[in-house]
Amino acid sequence: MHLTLLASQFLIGLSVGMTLFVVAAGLTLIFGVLRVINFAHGSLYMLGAFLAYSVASFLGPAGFWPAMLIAPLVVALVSLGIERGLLRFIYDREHLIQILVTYGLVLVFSDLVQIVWGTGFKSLAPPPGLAGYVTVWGAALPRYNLFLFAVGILVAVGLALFLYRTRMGKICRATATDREMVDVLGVRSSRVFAAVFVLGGWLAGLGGALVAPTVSITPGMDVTIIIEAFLVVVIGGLGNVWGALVSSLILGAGESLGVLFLPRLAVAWPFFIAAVILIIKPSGLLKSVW
Amino acid sequence: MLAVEEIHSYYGLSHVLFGVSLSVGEGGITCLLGRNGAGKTTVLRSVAGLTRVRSGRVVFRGETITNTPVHRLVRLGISFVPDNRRIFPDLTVQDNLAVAWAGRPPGAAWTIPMVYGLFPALAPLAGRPGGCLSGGEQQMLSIARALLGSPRLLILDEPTEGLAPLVVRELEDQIRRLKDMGVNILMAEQNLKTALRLSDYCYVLDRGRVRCHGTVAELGRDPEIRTRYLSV
Amino acid sequence: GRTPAAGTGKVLKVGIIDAYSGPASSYAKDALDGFKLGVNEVAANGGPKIDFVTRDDQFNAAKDLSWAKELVMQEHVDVVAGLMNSAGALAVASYADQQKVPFITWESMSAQITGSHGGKYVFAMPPNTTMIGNADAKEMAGLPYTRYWLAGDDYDYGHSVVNSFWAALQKDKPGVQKLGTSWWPVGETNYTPYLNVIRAAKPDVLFAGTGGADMVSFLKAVQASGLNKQMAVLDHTATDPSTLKALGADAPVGVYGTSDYLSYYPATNANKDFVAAFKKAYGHGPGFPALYGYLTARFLGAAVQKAGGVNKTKLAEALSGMTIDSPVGPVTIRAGDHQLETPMFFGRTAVQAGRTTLVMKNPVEIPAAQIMPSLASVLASRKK
Amino acid sequence: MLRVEGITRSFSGFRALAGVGFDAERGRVTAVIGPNGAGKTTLFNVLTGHLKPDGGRILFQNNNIAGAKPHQVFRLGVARSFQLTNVFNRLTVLENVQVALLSRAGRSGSLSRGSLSECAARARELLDRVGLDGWAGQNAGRLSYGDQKLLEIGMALAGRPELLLLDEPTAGMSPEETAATAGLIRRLPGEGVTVLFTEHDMDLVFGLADKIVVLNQGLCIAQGPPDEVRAIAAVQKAYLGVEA
Amino acid sequence: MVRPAGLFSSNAGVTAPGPYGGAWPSVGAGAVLLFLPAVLPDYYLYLMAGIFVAALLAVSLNFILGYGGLLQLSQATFYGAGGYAAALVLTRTGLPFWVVLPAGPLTAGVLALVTGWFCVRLRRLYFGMLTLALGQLVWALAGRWYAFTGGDNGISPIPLPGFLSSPRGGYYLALVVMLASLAVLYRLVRSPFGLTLQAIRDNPVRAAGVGIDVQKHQLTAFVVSGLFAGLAGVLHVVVAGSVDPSLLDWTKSAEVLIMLLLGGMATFIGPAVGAAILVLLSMVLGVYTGYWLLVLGLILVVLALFLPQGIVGFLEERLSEKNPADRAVR
Ligand SMILES: Nc1ncnc2c1ncn2[C@@H]1O[C@H](COP(=O)(O)OP(=O)(O)OP(=O)(O)O)[C@@H](O)[C@H]1O
Ligand SMILES: Nc1ncnc2c1ncn2[C@@H]1O[C@H](COP(=O)(O)OP(=O)(O)OP(=O)(O)O)[C@@H](O)[C@H]1O
Ligand SMILES: [Mg+2]
Ligand SMILES: [Mg+2]
Repeated sequence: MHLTLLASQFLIGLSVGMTLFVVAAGLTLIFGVLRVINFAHGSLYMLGAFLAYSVASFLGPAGFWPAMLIAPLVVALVSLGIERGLLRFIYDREHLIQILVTYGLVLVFSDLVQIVWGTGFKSLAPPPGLAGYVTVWGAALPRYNLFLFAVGILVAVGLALFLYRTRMGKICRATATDREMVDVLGVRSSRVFAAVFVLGGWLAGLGGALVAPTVSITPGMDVTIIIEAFLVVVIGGLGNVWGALVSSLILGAGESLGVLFLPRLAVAWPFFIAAVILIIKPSGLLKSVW
Repeated sequence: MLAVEEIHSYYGLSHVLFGVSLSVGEGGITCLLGRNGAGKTTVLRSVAGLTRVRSGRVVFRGETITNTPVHRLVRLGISFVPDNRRIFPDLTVQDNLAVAWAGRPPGAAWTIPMVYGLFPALAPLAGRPGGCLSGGEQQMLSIARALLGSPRLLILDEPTEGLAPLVVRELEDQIRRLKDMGVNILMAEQNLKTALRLSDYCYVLDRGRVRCHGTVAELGRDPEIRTRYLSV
Repeated sequence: GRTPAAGTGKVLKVGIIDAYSGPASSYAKDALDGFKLGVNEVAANGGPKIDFVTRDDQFNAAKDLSWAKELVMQEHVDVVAGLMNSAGALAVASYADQQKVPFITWESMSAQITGSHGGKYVFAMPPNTTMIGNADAKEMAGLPYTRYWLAGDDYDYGHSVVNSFWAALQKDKPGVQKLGTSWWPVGETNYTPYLNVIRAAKPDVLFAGTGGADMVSFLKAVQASGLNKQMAVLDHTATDPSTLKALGADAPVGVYGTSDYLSYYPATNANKDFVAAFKKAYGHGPGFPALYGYLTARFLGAAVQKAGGVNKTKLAEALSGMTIDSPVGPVTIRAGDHQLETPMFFGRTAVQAGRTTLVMKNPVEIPAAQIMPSLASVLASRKK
Repeated sequence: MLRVEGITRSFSGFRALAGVGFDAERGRVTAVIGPNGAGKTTLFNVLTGHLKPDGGRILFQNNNIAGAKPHQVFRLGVARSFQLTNVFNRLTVLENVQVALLSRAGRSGSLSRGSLSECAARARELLDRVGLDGWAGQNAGRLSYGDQKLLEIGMALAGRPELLLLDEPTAGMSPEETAATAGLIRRLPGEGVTVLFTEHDMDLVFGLADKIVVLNQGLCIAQGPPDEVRAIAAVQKAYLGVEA
Repeated sequence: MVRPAGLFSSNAGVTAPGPYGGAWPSVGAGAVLLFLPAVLPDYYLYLMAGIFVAALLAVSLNFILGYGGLLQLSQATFYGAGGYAAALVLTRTGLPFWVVLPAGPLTAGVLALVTGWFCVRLRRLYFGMLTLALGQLVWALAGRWYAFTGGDNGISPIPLPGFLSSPRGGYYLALVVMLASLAVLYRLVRSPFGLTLQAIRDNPVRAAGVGIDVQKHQLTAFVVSGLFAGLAGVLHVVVAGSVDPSLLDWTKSAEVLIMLLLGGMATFIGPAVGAAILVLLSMVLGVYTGYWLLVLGLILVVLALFLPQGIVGFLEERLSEKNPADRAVR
């Protein structure tokens, strides 16, 4: 009995971690290639959730899947606007200046979302096939969590293939270490930057759209995610997608098991885990691109 | 084929080049000499589009290319090998070349097998991350990448810096071979022996200005130049 | 600029501080709408004119206090109102009492506002956490459950509701058993790990103290993991229409909840009129914050009339012990501690034909008298 | 003066130093040469505490300093310059040297401004020596590569070192500056400074060194006076190339 | 020249402070400030006092961030620690106020010593994240320890001695403590210690190479910065009269960081000016618009794009451009 609880708790934790990974993957990708600390990533995530809500409620009962498709794409488009209109002017500025700009965007988005969508609570129902739960080891695992888990794995594999198998991925990795040199070799790094930012934004939007059926969609969900996503990115090794995967899973499983053993510390778990990892491995779990 | 006309360049507020003019003719190796901080790197970077030229012109094959975006220069036939080589450390040798291949201009003549042919030492290293190469290997890779742009003008910034003598020798041979293949070369070089052995024409820079220029033999006639810049 | 007449004139100036941005903003907006409705109604009935200014605190307590100081020192308001953030409400309550400016909270549910931080100038509209706990315990005592799991938001609201519920329940029904407790952070996005642990312990009842936007996520997790089919689930705000509306068909059926106020119950004329007027003004029905915003305006209107002006001390004195008619029947500001005596409603979520959202089925009204904390205990908490 | 015994150091499995041992004698100039990647810089990093050796001993004046922290090594009298320039970019050239002087005097933590002005004169002297006196007020980051290397030597000298390690001190310098730097190095033994340097410029190496240590693939393959080393076939093959 | 530079790596941007900047203007301004209460109404005194508190906090952050090059992302932890210490001493003990004043910074300093001990082993953003994680642990503790800290309800009201309970009293205390602290910090920055700290910021490896115990220096600077942040926390208690966990939260740290960037970290006084601007903006914009976050966000974006060196940094650059002699050696 206790063992099955442990196992199911662990499994749930992994599925929680996977959702975090989808968001953090975009963040670490942007960080790794553009060297921009994009605070507005959480805002894009929030935007993804709100857009998914709007699309789904516009289309009615069959709206879920189109929403999963359209919302991230719209967020990607918004990201393109941000990159072309703003970020590309500050790439060679100090990181703190980039933080300032993206933090400014966070503030702007938080009010914009409220202006556009109002203040009421919003929520989106999972599609019928993903509602309810399956019983695993005596635990009720929501189907939707399993779906998230699968999507997380897909994203991880997709990113791996992209970064290590495609030429574009190789160019991204090259740009990550030396942008000017990529230009010198005739590749337009500014396009690479734009593409990566859009991809990262798309992932943020996807993350937002994906969690929309499990949470209440509110202004403020940007702030909740961004700190945890940053913890993931840093303890995984800045810019390292695999690091982000590993640390998301550790955080997810750690928090979930924490609920079992030390429930009073739930608030502190992510920070506690992050602090312990950083003290043991001062430059993150896996190799950083820095 | 390349004419630099009275360029002035700055780093931030500091004025570094004061009206530098030079030209590179067809079919030779042109060398920039001068003490540290004379502005050699800055001249090369200005030509390669990496440092903004505030005034003056750079003309390449009849076309004004002042401050053209870097990636477009590759399309026009200018490739640049920077002084610190700038290999992508996480990418393998093969992938380093693949990135350059992605940036090649349409109709480029050089292929990856061809550059392996020129630098046979690189072939067995194809799968090794660039960051693990020795200095000499990195230099070869850096030139190999640049060649994939099929340049008409290859710009080399201190190609032999920090290389062991044996490697310097090999590199010289390869540069000479490139020249024979019709690649024009503009380079900065502090290793005088190498510079004197390779160059057809020299410019001596001093504090951001061209001090004098000529063939090695011509320059050697001025005793002051000879002792200050050419004596070994 | 302040004219000397303002202190004695008929125009009452109210400074409102609330969380107009962030996750809690929907409550703040609702309360403000109710307040505006009340202000118009007071004026329409020949009562005094009430002016107001609003300040957004972003749910930050430090901002609350600085806005309160701005409103008092710079805007020279006669009354400070609003405040959802408990920490902010407590700090502002102390400040207002000290400055002798009446302060009315219309959202914060901390029992300490009229308890340890109470005073002559401090007033609270919504049922506080003690009253909520009492109401829940009163009703649960009548049900056949004995094995409880207690859980809630890991902040004052959650802890206070849970503690007062448990204390009251133990009194009302000796022999109940506590199997364990869980505390989750405010803003938690995934309740599945918590519910899994609770489910494994097999209690009869999960009593949860969660509120606001998180309630939506919590109920989603309950629904997704079928917890409501395994045990009784009770949460104070589970039947709140703003939550159920967001959830739509995705809400768990049969969850117990108490409500401060429902637009569809009691089905009295007074309530119907209020709801109709609100709908006419804003296009949707009022939530519970709207009621307290509205009551605040009504009380203030009556107080100005009774005090014959806007003298702050006289206003505070007028408010103390005042009774007015309201959509939920006559309500009184208890003279001893300035906590509003207001009824609560208990019931379960259920599908209702013709509606896309669940409702509270067969609500039971719990009269204020049954849930108010004893005055003695409140006053005892004021002695440090 | 310095005795290195069996130093090993690996980077994730790759053995950069595979048991290096040699001596450097007091008041002499010793050169370490070897092909790119032989492990010279790694050796220097180990000697100055920037890297911890996996094994072996470093005896400096008969104390084992293997594994000591860089700042401790410096205070024992071992100073160095770096292969890639390494100065305090946003401090002025003068301040760069002042920082080193303060540290040597154990006054880095001092709060009195007096100590700053006290060391200013000495700092100018040092700048004068390395030929940077004209640049005192410039931000060090604005110096050219070669000048930064000179500044590095100046900072190293500020430590009044007994042992000075120079990692490719003249790489990137013009012949004229190379000659000046060579002159500087040549005078150091007379002031009681023992010098250990690496360089790929063979004229400089053979012109300056009293002793040459040859590294290849993390191993010391030869050591001795210049003429002896030049004659060794293995050295020629591994490093110098045919004609040298 | 674009170099692959990280946060505060040796080649990072150019806007970190040099060792010199003007102190005399601030002394002059201080004199004016002493006489302001004679003409200003209470609310403005309260506002000004709030600015002094924020200014001290921002300058304390700049000491470690701008001069020390350490990406402290959790300065509010020490601010809050100072505030809580003062609040607890005031509410739970009968000790006189002159004991409270040192209690705050002392607590913050000890906390800085403990957390800094772990943090200085890390570099750049890793350092930042560890400060953040540890800071949030402190925040979580303060927000949940109901019996001791009042949990998320915080502590209010806090009894203050009579002469401090008026806006005027708070104004004077904040002013005097801030000016004195700034003077001390300024001296520190220009001492050999400060110079060494800036050298470490530029290039820690090199600094170790010239015999500097990098971590010891960084830890010392971290503690000093924490001490002054704690002092600012005490002032907050005097000015505001309450404490709650939002004082310790990362959003507060972010706010301080913004103050610093607004004013510019290249100058000593810049962060203080940034603090004044942000405090005023938040109070003024908040009165006139419901969407003040949006406006503030836009202002930040525009400033970052056009005045990346901060407002004071920009002014200073302008002045020295006109007067190149300023750049000469001293
Ligand atoms: N990033 C920079 N910022 C400011 N000034 C710079 C920068 N880089 C170089 N300089 C200045 O520009 C001048 C020319 O430098 P450049 O690098 O072109 O010289 P160089 O001839 O290549 O020298 P070296 O032989 O040392 O490589 C030098 O005086 C140097 O101080
Ligand atoms: N931090 C590191 N991680 C992994 N490998 C390293 C590291 N530092 C050095 N190496 C490897 O160790 C070997 C020795 O490097 P080192 O820098 O000591 O060579 P060197 O003799 O100084 O060469 P050069 O003459 O080119 O400067 C090289 O193969 C290098 O790639
Ligand atoms: Mg150069
Ligand atoms: Mg080396």
